[in-house]
Amino acid sequence: MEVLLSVILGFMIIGAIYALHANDLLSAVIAQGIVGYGLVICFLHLKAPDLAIVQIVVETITLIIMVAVVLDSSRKEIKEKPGFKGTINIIAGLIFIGFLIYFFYMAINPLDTFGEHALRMSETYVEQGAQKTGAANLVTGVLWDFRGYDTLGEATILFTAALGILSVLRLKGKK
Amino acid sequence: MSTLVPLYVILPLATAFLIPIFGRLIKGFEKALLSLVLLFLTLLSVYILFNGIQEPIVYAVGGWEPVNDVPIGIHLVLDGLSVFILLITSLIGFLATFYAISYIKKYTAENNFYALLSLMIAGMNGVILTGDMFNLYVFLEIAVIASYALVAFGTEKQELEASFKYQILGGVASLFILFSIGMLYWKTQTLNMADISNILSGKDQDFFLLFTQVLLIAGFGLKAAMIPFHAWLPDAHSSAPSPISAMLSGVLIKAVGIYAILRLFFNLFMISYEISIVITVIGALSMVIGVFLAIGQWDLKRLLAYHSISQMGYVVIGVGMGMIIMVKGGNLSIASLAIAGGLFHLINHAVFKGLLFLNAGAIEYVTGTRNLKMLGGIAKDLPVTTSTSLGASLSISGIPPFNGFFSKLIIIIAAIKGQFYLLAILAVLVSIITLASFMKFQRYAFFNKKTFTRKVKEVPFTMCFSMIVLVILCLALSLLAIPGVREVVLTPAVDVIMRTTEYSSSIIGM
Amino acid sequence: MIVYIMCFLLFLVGLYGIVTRRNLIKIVISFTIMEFSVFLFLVLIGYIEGGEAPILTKNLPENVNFVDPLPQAMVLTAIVIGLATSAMLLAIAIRLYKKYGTFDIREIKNLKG
Amino acid sequence: MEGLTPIVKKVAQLMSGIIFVYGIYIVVHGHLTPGGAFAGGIILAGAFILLILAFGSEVIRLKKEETGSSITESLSILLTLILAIGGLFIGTKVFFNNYLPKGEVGELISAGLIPIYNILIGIEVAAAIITIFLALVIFKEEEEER
Repeated sequence: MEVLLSVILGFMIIGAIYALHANDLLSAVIAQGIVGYGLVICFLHLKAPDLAIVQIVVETITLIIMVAVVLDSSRKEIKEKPGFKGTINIIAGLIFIGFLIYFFYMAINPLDTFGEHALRMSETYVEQGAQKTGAANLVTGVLWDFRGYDTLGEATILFTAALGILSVLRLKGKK
Repeated sequence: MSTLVPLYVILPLATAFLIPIFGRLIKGFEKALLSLVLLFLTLLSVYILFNGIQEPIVYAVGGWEPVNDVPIGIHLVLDGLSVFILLITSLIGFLATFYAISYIKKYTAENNFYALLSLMIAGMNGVILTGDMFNLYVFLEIAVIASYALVAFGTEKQELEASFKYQILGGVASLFILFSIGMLYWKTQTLNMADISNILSGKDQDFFLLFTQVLLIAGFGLKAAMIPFHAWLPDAHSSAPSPISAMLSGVLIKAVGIYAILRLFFNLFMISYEISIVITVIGALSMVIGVFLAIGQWDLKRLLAYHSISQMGYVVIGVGMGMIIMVKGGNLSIASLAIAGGLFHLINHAVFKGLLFLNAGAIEYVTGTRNLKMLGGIAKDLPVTTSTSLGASLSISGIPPFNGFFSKLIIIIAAIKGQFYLLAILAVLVSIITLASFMKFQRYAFFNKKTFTRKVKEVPFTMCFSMIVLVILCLALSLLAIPGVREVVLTPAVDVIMRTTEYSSSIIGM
Repeated sequence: MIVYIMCFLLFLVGLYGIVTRRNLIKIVISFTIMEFSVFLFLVLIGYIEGGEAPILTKNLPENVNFVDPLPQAMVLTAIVIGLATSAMLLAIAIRLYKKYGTFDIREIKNLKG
Repeated sequence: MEGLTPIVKKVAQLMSGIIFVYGIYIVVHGHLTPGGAFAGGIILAGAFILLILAFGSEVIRLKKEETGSSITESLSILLTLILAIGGLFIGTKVFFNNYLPKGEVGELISAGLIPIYNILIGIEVAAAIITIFLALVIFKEEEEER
């Protein structure tokens, strides 16, 4: 299982790097789709069907909006010539990324490895979840009953985003 | 008492949801409703504060009792520290809303403004009250997304660009926080803060904790606009409408930034020597660099924004010194003095920085410009604005009768007692430079000889009312220095911090 | 262990994109890539070898252990937060494009004057 | 905004009905099968967006629809909050308490308040995404006119 996920993650990383370096904005947005739909496949393999559905639909809506934005503009990105200064940046970036990954590896080494995950708080969610909330889908049981306050906050975020976009996109801001 | 705890979040949320429906039908509905709600919340927090809080009130949302003493639901925790910060948010929130009643007439879509403001306050109250890590992230996002939209409310070029930069940096900080929540969940398999601190209290300071703490400092440091992460603050605060910059500078960076750092690094993690050094150094850097950046500014709001960074530096060195003394096991009375000084400066800064931004808004409302070079000689025509901004400038630069002096004095005394002589010297130096910078502001804005081109008349009543109330608070808060009054307001908050991690075992006991 | 490191690598690619890219849309894209890597990291933590999806269907064997539902609930909330944030970012990016005529940060900086 | 060719219009007409019914199924069966308020809500919004893209319409009608969806959005999340506050007065007197009877696990009417929350928040999410999409479309239309 871990090998399969690593392969998909490899493709996602390649897609991400292409998305950053693509000259045409439209192909950058499509490359971002690789990462999004790759995530859907990972969710399916990690036994998370709820997330797979939400991720597919959210990724489609984001792609629709992004393509609409990009098609409306000049699709060429202004390329600066990667002179000497560019290579210095890339080398410095790689060294920095190498250090961070080493620190991350040092941090997660003592923790339990992939697949062995002890339950503590979600022990009751799994055992008594159905009986306490009555929902067959445990994730919905956790979302709406054990942590319903979170999900109210979550719906408020969409409400805030809708209001925010309405107020940002109005034509005349000041009288 | 405990059934009142969720009101802090329910009422602003209910206002936000009612406004789009009734805002169009009843004229002025949203202004009255939000002001009343915030006034009620201010009185509620004053009542709870003076009623005295010894034991933290734990409110289990959804009524989920812990199963074999593992807490499963989300718990709201109200204790000395959170009531103190809630008082600041609702007080400054009420005054900013009242101020905005006539200020916002310059903008279109007033309903959206009030709905987003009530959502921002609901988010901040949610962050202050929560006892659950992921819930902290969700309500942090509500407060921050509402503030992104409010920064770009005027839809001018500069405001949109400032809001975009603020959103990207804020989003990266939120992802750092979510990443560290994932790491904490991986190690402790639970999201309840008290539970996490119980599990972590046994372990020693291994590399995992250091990595997570660095991520959290980066995340919340950016929300609190500490020095390495302050890039977004001057643009965001100077381009937002003035009542919003008063809320951002006075309250948001405190409730979402400083409060979260205090809660995590005192009550969640074991206080460790490296983290206390990092926090104090960041505080000192912000204090010094903030004021040097502020000297060369000619745009009024950018000057005030840079001063916010340096004043927050005072709060952070106060708290950082307390942490160092506690870690080294030094004299606890000095540590509590330093932390009391930090918290006292927190509320003082909320009051006088809010007032300064409201003054800047009044000047902009009347003259239409924020550039100090073009202002001058409007002291005679704007009596209220001039007097209130004089009071605020004196209190920010620490002149005796005003509250700024007392809180800076406490911090400097604690620094000298705790043998932090460098910090004491820096604090005095920065205070002098702040005085110089605000004298420049006063002279160019009000008392310069060359008069402003056209006749200006005084700002409407609602703006004057808020400014006058704030200047009275600037004087009233200096009473907090007297030990008698301080026992009621500051000491419960300081106790919560001083009791550090065994504070959480008392919550689990609930 | 390798999966977590690759997930963190994706996070760093996104961070690299935000720091170095000049184009607004590229910055929004790298921001969404960073988000995806954090979501994947959270779900990777909750995975249990041989566990079932946390849905109680009719024909389940007796003692089946489920995958941890808590990180899934967290990520479901975080995905919709990600949608809200990217929608806000794109709205402001369109507005900036209409005002400045370009998506490039350097040009916006010197046009700002 | 001008619509697309008649073939696309006909296909969109057929597709959006199916997508709409599928979205309702996902929302209503949220507590039984994977999916729920968020997934179903966005699918409902997708059906509506498909119609707008295919048929297009003038700005005035879009503006009316935008205010309509903004009001639906506030109404449905207000109802959710009222239901959650209802928990303060019924059952164990606590905010967000599931006070309706839980029923039998596999059934459609089973998880107390959860299906009602799912439906209300499904409507709210759909209305929010539609408001966002309409705001973007109206902005582009008005920008062209100027």
